[in-house]
Amino acid sequence: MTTDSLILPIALPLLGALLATALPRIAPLLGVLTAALTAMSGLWLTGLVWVSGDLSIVLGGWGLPLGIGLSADGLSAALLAMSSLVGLGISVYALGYFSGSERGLHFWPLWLLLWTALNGVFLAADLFNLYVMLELLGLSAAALGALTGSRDAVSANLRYLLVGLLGSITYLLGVALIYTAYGTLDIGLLSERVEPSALVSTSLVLMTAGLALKAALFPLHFWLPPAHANAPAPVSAALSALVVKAAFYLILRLWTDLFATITDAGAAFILGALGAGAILWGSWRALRAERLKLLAAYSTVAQIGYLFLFFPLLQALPPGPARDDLFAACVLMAVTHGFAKAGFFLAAGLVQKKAGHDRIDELGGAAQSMPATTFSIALAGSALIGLPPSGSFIAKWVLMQSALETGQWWWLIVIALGTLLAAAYIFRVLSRAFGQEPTPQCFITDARAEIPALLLALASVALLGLAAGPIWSLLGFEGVQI
Amino acid sequence: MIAQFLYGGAGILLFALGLWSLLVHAPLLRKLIALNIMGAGVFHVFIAIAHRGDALPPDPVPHALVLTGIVVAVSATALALALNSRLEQGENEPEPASSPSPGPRIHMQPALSTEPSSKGATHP
Amino acid sequence: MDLILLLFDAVLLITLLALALAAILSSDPRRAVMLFIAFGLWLSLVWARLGAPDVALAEAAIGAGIGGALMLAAARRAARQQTSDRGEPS
Amino acid sequence: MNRDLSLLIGILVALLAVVLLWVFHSTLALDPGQRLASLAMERLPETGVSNPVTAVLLNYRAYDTLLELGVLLAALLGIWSLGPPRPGFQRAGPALAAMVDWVVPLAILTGGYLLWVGGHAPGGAFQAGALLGAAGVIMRLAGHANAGLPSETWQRWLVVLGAGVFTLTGLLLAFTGYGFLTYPPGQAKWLILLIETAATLAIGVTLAAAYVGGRPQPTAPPPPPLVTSASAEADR
Amino acid sequence: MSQLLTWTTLLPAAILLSSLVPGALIFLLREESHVLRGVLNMAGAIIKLVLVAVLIWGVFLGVVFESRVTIAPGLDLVLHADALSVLFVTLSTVLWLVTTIYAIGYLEHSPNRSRFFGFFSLCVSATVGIALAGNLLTFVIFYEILTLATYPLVAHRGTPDATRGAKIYLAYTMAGGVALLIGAVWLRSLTGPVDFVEGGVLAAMPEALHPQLIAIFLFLLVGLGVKAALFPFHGWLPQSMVAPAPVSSLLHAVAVVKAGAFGIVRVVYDVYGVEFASQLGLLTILGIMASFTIVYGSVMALTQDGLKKRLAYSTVSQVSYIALGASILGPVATIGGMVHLVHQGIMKITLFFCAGNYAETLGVHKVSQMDGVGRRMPWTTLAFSVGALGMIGIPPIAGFVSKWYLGLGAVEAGEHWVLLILAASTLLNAAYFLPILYKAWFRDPPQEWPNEHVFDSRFETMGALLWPPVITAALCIIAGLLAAAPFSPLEWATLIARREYQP
Repeated sequence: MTTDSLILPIALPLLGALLATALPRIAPLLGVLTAALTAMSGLWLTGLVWVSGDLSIVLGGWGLPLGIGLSADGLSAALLAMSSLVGLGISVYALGYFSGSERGLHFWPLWLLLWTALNGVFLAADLFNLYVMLELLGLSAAALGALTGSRDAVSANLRYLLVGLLGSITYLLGVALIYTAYGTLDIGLLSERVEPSALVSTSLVLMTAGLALKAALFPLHFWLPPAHANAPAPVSAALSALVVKAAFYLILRLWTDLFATITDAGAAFILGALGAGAILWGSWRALRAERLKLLAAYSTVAQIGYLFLFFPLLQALPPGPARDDLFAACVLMAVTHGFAKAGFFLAAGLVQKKAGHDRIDELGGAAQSMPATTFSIALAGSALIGLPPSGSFIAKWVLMQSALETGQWWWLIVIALGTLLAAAYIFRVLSRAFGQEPTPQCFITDARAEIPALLLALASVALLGLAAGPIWSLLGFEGVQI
Repeated sequence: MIAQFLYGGAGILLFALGLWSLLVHAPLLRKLIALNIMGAGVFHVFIAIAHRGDALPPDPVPHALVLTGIVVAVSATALALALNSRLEQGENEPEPASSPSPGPRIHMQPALSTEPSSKGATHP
Repeated sequence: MDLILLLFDAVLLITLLALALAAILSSDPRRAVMLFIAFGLWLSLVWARLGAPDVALAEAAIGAGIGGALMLAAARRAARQQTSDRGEPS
Repeated sequence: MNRDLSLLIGILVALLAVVLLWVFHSTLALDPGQRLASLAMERLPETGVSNPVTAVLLNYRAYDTLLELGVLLAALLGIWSLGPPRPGFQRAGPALAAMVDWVVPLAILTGGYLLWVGGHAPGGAFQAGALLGAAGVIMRLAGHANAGLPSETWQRWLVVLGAGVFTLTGLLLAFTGYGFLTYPPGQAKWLILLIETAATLAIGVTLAAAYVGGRPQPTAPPPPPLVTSASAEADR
Repeated sequence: MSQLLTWTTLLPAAILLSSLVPGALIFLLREESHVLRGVLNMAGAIIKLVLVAVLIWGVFLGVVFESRVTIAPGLDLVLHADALSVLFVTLSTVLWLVTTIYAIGYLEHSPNRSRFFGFFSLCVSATVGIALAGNLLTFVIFYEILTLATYPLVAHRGTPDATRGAKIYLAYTMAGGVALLIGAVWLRSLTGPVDFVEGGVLAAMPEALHPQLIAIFLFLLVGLGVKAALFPFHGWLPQSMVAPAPVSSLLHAVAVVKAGAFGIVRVVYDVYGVEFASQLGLLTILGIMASFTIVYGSVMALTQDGLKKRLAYSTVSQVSYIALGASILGPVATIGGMVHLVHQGIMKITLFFCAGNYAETLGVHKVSQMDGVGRRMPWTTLAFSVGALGMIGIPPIAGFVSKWYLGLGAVEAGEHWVLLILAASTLLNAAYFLPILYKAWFRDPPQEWPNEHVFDSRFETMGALLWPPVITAALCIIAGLLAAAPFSPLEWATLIARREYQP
């Protein structure tokens, strides 16, 4: 039975995508139905991993070296659960956002293919299979991004596609070199056989460079803001919250699983430094962005920077409860950012739809007239800044604590500056909501669109803020018991 | 073994050649050709390491990988060309009024501009 | 005997790299695509030599064939674009 | 892109190439390492096909091929989502028009042969699909607006056929206890053939539709009858 | 909630939720449902008052109340009620009840009231959270939530200078929040979970860590100093006077400012321990900053013509009394500081209520316009006088008691220069309060008030606006006269000091 539960999160959305392609008239209905089923299967799998620990199977019944393995450990289960919930929220939101428009028909099949690729990436345990998944992810994301058809959207997504291809090919060269030396593609087998050598470090550099390009790490982030800002709201929510996260997940998987014995402090420091650059540059550009969605896109670049700060610290800490805490905090930060950014983009889409534009300086009326949307922007914003009631506050607390314990105190300055800059650009948006215009009579104005955004933002704040314990137990750590 | 290195080396040279062209040349078509050549280079490396001398039959697994890779590369090229043609189509007609995000066209770096080199690229 | 084989391999590879270099350096879109198609076909020849007939066939049919055709259409449009620009500067 | 910047990039890329070459050489010098070849070869009979590449493609690593069909579909959907095909479509000259009459059936026939022979000799779904696609391309060049493809609904079902059959077979096998994409020993050959046929059709239609380059138009006007060579000359 | 769900573990959480739940519900209310909103507000306030009464009785008997939620392994959200937290909880609960009545009256016809009262209840829950916080992590969490909850209240009116004031407020408190976070994380990395224990936990730290502990104290002081309006970080307080009167009265006289002062007291007594703090020389730093702020605040108050600005600067100086009390080694000074926490609260809130009344009824915003106010609004001005005299330290009003104990404690600890500071500030208080009283009582009123509203109530202004200041003025007098009575603020402060200084 467990083998089926591992394959369902991939087969269901793929089947849904195929049906949505074949029957365009009822694509929205099919889309939401498949979304519900996929979300359920994702959460069911996370439950299984919670109960019985890591799950892994080999497809085709040929045993490891030949067949392709699928595995779900704590890390992938946590991200799978996040992507299921965020995906469900996006699907319900998209039902309202695209209702009636002809573009909606194209959205659903591509969105379900993207979801398939996402679940595929989280569950894959084979390097070449990851390449195919990354390509499917990149292609469907680029196609979805260009859905609006405007000049900016098409040129931004063309550039995104080219950058994605460059990233995948570089990654593939890394895989080729690994296959040359060790003759197998399975991550599990490789992590046992790999020992430090020139080839392995070169392939690590190549694979990390390719994935960093796809994860928009600092100097290679130039393609992200225009692509995410010009996409329709549900698409940019999916891009920022999920697609970029998948590339980061892979780097984390490679650095802590496959190349655990290879990575040294210097390489990890470079990743950390690039992350710090991303935080400062992303937050600075977000502060100066004129449009709300551009601000959100640059804030994604900054948040990805935070995630990369974990690498030098993970490298410095010896395996033990402290390192488990840090790893769990990294997962918590990734999951919280997923919820918060999805909520933020969905709400921003609503504001844009209502106001007709999303120039921040003239958003007063719209923000005022939609209290629920502004409230979800506030909640999601507080999670992006990392203010207390949110999960990212706890992750930041553990991150800062480990930075001090490992003596790498300089990351603290970066985090402090990043928090202040983030507070500046989030509250620059929120201060627009306090104008003189009278607020409408009730809190929720457009239920079908506002509820998903509100729930996603709420999840990042209340749920993860006060109950982050499950992340630890999902990863199988019992945490620091002094 | 010498043949493997010879061919594999050619694949790596192709990869490097494609990378250089991608970073240097601006027009989209040349970028696409560069990307395809890089892809061909990597596939060539796979095929080279699959070759186990003329006596033994070659290793089928890299062959299957390359086959899949070729199809993936062609589909990506098709999508890129379609996006580009849509871009050119959009160039001579006025922007379709119906697009839901008619925000003022902030100064967007045209897609065909030079691909900033991967070191310290800063988006203007 | 294997000296001649080595020579043959060397010739194959040098032509391959020459074709790739030519395809990259030519500025005229149509010429570049033509050279790229030639490169694709030559690559399938090299792979046939390396004992990979399936992949050679696929590269010839898909890589050079369909990919080449798509690019050729794009190249013709790009060329017409350039002539129309140079013809009557809009 | 001024001269010296491209030179600098050239030097850096050359450096990267040298490092890669050196690393590649050092690993090959070690030992060629036990690749998967020997293992794949010895278990070939159980896969139901004798061509090792098809065995890997459709049996050992069938999951990859399934997703690769997904990639193909994603690309096509992306192309279709960008709107109708380009207006710049001229009718072809007579030479090509004449050639179409025998090249297209030949391509389809060879495609079928390749599909069948894929089981035991070089060939298979992708090559056959490519040939079908090529046939579509030639028809498009010869004047058919929709490259000989049926109406939109048909195209949508055909395009989805490949991955659909693949997934459904996999799920069926999973629920009947064998495991996702684990073929029962007996029927492996027939299942693979079924999947390959569906995949060929799907790939052929997808590649042709991709060449058309836009959403299929509802009723494409059939090309005008062949005019005499004189008037064809006139309107070139 | 892994441990037994007895009432001792549920009470602190219930107190917190008693304002959080109504707040959340009010957010969702429609704008016109005034009655329901009023009922929810009052119900929340009264329930909390009852619960706090039970809490006082329990803590007096020595019962330990603690509700602990494990957010993540090693990171616990702890609500622990000890003597010090009860003092602050009682203060904020009583004054929240009074201010809610005042706010309902004050915002009679203004828009966005659901939003206002929602954030108002959220803010009080944060204040209660700060009071009941059992460890440094919980304190930091509620400290930041307070910032989040007060920002919309300061920017409530939506006028350009309201948003500007809110922006300045945010800049200061965010920077302070980050400093506090760094200090807390640094301390946590040195000592593990930092639970507040009467008498402090850091006394046993090894010698080598002392320089780090001093640096940590500076970070914490900066973080807490922003909200406690210590000298260099007080800039936001006068700017955020643009907020409506109930906001500036509850928040800037009780909740926000007291949270900072309370934090300083917590850190000095329950984290470092007062002997260890003085050994490290931290008390002298605190003492110097506090004294300078006292004098600086009073001097600046002299120069302000705006009534609320003057009260704001007076708050800046008054709050530093608490810090001064904490910085003097000795139980009597501690009592003085603690009791001033309560006394300053009730006195300052009276003054802000009266300022709100003047603005709302007569349109009087400036001290120069206050001629003859006493005749027109005798009851309000009487309450204002009680508050003002209390601030100066005239017996029998509460202010005198705390200044007396502070002076006594200073003498006992041999810090005679503190007497100088107290005397100087008393004179300055008199200098900026007495002219107002003189103008209000002995000058004849102008022919026509700037913006007079005539309310159809028997008294000078609307009932909901009049009674709160009168009640709090009465409280000031009772706290002063019956200081020695059981359960008076003074008695409770003595209880705290006894527990802090026990061997």
